[in-house]
Amino acid sequence: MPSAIPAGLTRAQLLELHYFMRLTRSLEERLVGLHRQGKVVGGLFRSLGQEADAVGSAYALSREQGDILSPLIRNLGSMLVQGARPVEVLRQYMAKAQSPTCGRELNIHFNDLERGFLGQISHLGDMVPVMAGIALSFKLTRQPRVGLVYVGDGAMSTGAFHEGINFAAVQRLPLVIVCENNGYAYSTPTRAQTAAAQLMDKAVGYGIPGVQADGNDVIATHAATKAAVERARAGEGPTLVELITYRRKGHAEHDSQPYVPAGEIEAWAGKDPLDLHRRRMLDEGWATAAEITAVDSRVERELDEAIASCIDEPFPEPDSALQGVYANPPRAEREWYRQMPTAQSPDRPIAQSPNRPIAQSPNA
Amino acid sequence: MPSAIPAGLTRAQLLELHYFMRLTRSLEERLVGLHRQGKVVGGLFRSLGQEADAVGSAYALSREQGDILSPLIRNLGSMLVQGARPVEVLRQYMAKAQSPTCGRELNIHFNDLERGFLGQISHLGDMVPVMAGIALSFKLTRQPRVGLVYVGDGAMSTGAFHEGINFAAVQRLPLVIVCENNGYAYSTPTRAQTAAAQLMDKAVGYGIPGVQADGNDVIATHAATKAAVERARAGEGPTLVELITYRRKGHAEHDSQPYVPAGEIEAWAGKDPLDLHRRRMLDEGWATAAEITAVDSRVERELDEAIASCIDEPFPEPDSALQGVYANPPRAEREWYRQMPTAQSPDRPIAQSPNRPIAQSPNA
Amino acid sequence: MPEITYLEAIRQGLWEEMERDPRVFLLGEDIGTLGGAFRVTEGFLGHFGADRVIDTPVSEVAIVGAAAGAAHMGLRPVCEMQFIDFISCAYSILTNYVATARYRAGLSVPIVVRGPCGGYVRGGPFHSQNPEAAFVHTPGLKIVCPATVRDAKGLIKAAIRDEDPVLFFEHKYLYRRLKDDLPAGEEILTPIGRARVAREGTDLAIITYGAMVWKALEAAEQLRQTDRIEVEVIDLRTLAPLDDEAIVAAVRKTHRVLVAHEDTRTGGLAGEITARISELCFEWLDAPVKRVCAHDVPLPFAPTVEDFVLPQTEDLVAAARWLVRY
Amino acid sequence: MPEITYLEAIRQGLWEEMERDPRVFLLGEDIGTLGGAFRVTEGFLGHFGADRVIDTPVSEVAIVGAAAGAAHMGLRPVCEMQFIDFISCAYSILTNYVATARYRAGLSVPIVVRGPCGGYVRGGPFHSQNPEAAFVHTPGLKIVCPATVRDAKGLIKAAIRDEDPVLFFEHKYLYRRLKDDLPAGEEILTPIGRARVAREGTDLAIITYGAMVWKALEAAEQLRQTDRIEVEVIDLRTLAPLDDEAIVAAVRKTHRVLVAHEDTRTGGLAGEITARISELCFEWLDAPVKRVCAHDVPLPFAPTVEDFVLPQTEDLVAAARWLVRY
Ligand SMILES: Cc1ncc(C[n+]2csc(CCOP(=O)(O)OP(=O)(O)O)c2C)c(N)n1
Ligand SMILES: Cc1ncc(C[n+]2csc(CCOP(=O)(O)OP(=O)(O)O)c2C)c(N)n1
Ligand SMILES: [Mg+2]
Ligand SMILES: [Mg+2]
Repeated sequence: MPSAIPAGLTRAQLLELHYFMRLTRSLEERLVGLHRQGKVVGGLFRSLGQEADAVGSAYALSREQGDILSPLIRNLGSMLVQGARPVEVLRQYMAKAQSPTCGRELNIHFNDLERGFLGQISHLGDMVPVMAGIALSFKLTRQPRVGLVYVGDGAMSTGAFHEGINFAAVQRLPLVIVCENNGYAYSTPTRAQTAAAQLMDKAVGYGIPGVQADGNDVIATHAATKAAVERARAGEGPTLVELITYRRKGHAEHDSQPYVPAGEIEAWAGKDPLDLHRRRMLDEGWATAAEITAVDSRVERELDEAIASCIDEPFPEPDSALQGVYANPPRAEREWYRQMPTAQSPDRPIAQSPNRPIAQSPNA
Repeated sequence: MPSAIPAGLTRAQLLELHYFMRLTRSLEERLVGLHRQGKVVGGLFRSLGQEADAVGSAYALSREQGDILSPLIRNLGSMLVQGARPVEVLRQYMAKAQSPTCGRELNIHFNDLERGFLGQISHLGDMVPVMAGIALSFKLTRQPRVGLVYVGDGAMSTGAFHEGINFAAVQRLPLVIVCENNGYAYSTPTRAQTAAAQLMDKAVGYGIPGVQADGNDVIATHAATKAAVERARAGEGPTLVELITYRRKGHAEHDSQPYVPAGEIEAWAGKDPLDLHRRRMLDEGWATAAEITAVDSRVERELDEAIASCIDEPFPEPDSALQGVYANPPRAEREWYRQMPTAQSPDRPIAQSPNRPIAQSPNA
Repeated sequence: MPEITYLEAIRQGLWEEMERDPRVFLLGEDIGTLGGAFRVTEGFLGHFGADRVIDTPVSEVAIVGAAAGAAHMGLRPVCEMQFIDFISCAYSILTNYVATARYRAGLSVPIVVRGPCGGYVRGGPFHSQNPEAAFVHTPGLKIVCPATVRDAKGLIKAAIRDEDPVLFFEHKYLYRRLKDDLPAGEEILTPIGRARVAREGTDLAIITYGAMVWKALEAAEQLRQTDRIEVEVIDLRTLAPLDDEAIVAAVRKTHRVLVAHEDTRTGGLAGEITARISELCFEWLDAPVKRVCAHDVPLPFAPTVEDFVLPQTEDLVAAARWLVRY
Repeated sequence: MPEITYLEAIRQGLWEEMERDPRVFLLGEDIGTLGGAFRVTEGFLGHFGADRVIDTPVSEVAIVGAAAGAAHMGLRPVCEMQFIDFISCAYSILTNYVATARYRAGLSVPIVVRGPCGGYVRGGPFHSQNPEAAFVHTPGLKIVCPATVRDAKGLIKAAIRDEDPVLFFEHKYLYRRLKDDLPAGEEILTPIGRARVAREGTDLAIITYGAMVWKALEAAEQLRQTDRIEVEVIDLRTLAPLDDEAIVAAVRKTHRVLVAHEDTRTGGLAGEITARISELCFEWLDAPVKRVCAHDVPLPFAPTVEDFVLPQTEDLVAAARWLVRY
């Protein structure tokens, strides 16, 4: 007989967690392929080994109640949980006209507040105050909704993080701050980022609870985040949730990680979150091998379809770039040099003498 | 027989602490008078009730070894300890040509790195990373010098504070961060500034020690800071020292403190740092009333002289304002409209026709 | 028709918009109990409550970021910078997050960021700034700068109603010095993006904004009396987007232009305006466009040096004479 | 004479100055073990040690602030911004603290802040910026922007030796695409504040800087071949302080001027240059000064839209033809 499932999860949910982790990983793997084919524009960012932290934490939000999260570059999984579709991600990476940002922004920098995700900008830390503002709107309008924002071990060093989390704490906003401690910010190890013994210690200075969980254990990340979400929804304010995990790939696809000590990546590969979850489900009798395989096949099928449906789509029309800087005016001016050859010298009489003092001009 | 003096202080030093506190208070009182006479240009900031925190902490630095501090607006006392002269402060407040900043900056925003103080700028928080840089220079050049930077309960909410203290902590720089918790940032009480139970808790998140002391007890502020300075000098990195005190006057002279609960100011007036220190010196037999009175008279005499020596000095010459934006060029350009009437239209032939299409001009 | 100050006009505009639209709320440092460093929001906390008048920590990035997030969700935040000089702390989030949100992500950010700007008040280098140049450069932001009591009210109301982020720079020199009668019943709304002819003239135009409008008007009056020169004064009111039509009309009418502002010359807005004139109506110029701006130094504190660095009425007079004689 | 890249020139410049002057040290994100995101400081940590090549947290304010403090004490810090887009985070401390330190307090701040700027690389809105306009506006800062391999080396060395704070914007499009032979023995120092005539011509001048210099040269060549138009190309090299003499000389020689840059038009540096031309040599103009700049939108990512928004060689050609026919 299978043992009881922790964290109030059902068998179906465990399989769903697996689905989202598998989908994250396979989607990124497909992107690697597309990158090699030259189909991806710009850099490619991987979350290999971190799927449990993104998926488990996002899964703790309530989509019915309209919770909203803001992911970082390694939280593709969290967006998928909130309903982002692989084809959207593919279009973003390939800079397609039909991508959610019309080819204006990169990779997973896109959003849908209806589905509950707000895309990041590159400037680390900024999403913390912005998500504090979203949580503030929940509080001011008395809606029982929760916001969740991801920060990396690196992003926590930014001033924006500090101002945002402090504001959320002092205002007791329904905001969960998930810190993904994946060991590195680009090449910088966490010990060169902060002298704090553990990142959850930063909670103390903001007067909010800090908790820690194994970031590679999807049930643990889920449970830790869920408690924080419930606290937030109950009006008790923010929690800082540190998820300890590891970035097994480089900062971006081009990074060969020369700065990583030998053996470190391999050690963490032994704690792969997908393997762990699969093994546990099988060991505990929460799922059968066939069920898991069925999920895996579904993922691959979905990705096949998603890629096929968008790979040949065009880039955006050039002058679509002029739309939408402001609500009003809705369109930016086309520069004069692009209005050639119709552009004319304005109301200038043909024989008008130039205003140069001819007698003095050395080149006259 | 007098009891033993704590914190390794001598009788002479106790009197000196009194001198600096008295000098701070009387200088500010003189400034109030000058302000009422219309002699002070701009706002006037008081540290009434906070003299012990500024003086005691600065006194923990070594002037022989070349320690450097950066004060905030309420740390006049710390600058006096480092050797700033009352006449400099007076000139600053009266915007005199001979003021240390030649009338360019306000109040105690001036500096002398030789004597060991670096003036703040108005933007709160910025001095923390700058002082981290000064401490970094000590570390890189292997000098046993220490930096000290003051932050208020308000300034601690800035991103600059966070980035600066974190950098200092992770680099183990010889920097002491003194947090003056005086209950308010302008009108904002500390509980609306942060949810942290106490400001020293913020040290935890930076992995450095946090300590607390009674900010109105000059011996306590001295002792707490001294331990932190010694730690820094020994290469053990930064300490956050929280000094608990109270701002008995308004944010600036014009602020009537409508936001302060009744009785609060009076309660703190009962813990006046000058009174406390004087009473203790007398009670413990560390000083005689005559000695203390002599110090007080000396202060008033010095201030009389200082005021007399500068009160009639002129403002700076107008065009002195053009000097010194860059090392090179040393002088900014005088604007063309101030070069009248000698300014001429450049090499323009007198009868030159303008370049306007005359035929089309509605006003020709 | 009671006479009110420029400051009171802003206060009234905020108040009316908060009464009209429950989505409008305020956030900033010391705006609640204290009513703001200049008392612009005095009485708001009592009337609208702590949910709509939020005292924040000393955190300009949090103020602007939180406003942006709340605006995404349909609210209408108005942020106060205690002095506009501290908007520099929020420069990154304003130019990178707020300004681009609609363009890159289809997100609305109807926020207003307002605060006291400007010099002539012995504020020194960090309480006298004019930060418009740093933001005019950023597509996605609108910037307004009222010179009159009427526009102070009309523009704050229009800014709050605008769907785009608006920076509202109010000149602290004018706060209590400038007074005017405003009709009590009428709803005052000044359209964003439209300049105003502050004085008609034919010999020369001074294009300017903010407190400098009053110096230009003073100079114009003086020039009429002493030199019989008729000066047109254009009060831009909106700095982004600029009102090209009004600029061109003034050039076509007068053929001689001074562009004046209190901000330093190099990289200031006057350069942009000069370039637009060159591009749009070069042939209509009888003389070079000249700038009257502050000297290129940080603003010093002492009266003598502050007055030297900043452009004064006499400078406009001298410059105008030069230009008319050109 | 080995051929080296623009990136290698910066690397050599840094290296030589660190060898020459023990006060020079580097700080930035990932500059040590990794050698920087673009490997500009590859090998420096091993050679100079961890005291002179400091990996910092992700904290641009701390990087700049700490550099300023160390500079006060006589050191010569060189800060790296991983992408120059993140210099916006340090906007306040740079414009308020660093830029004013000498003026208000007599403090020296001989720091360099360098990093990769610029587009044409599919970097999207936050990895392609050209931040010069926001800083040109601030008295107290110097700004350089090398276009050539030689100046990349000569300017980084000059910047480090300068007594004033210098922002050094290196164009990432040029990093590995641009190559040149540099004499091995000679010490290369490019004077700050001096522009360069990149190509002589008599019919029209294109005043520009950075990567756009190469587009201007391309356009010039094309215009010679197809239209027999001789274009002078001015490479400003230093953006603050501007080289007025070089600008005026080009106007006097050609009477027709395009000011071009990759940054957006409104509030960009081209406006300032146009205004200076108007002020300094209006009579020498046979046509309005025209600007060729990016469209006033955040820089979008996809190739089609990025290429549309940014000025291209053909745009310079079209604009030049228009101007010559004027
Ligand atoms: C303000 C800012 N400075 C620098 C960068 C450049 N940068 C991009 S990602 C990164 C490291 C981020 O590390 P972390 O926050 O730990 O996230 P991770 O990549 O590990 O998921 C850096 C420094 C940035 N994006 N924003
Ligand atoms: C970045 C920034 N934002 C706002 C201000 C305006 N301001 C000046 S003093 C002050 C309050 C400071 O409080 P605190 O740090 O506690 O110092 P205290 O006045 O109590 O000594 C504020 C908000 C500022 N100077 N800098
Ligand atoms: Mg990380
Ligand atoms: Mg305080």
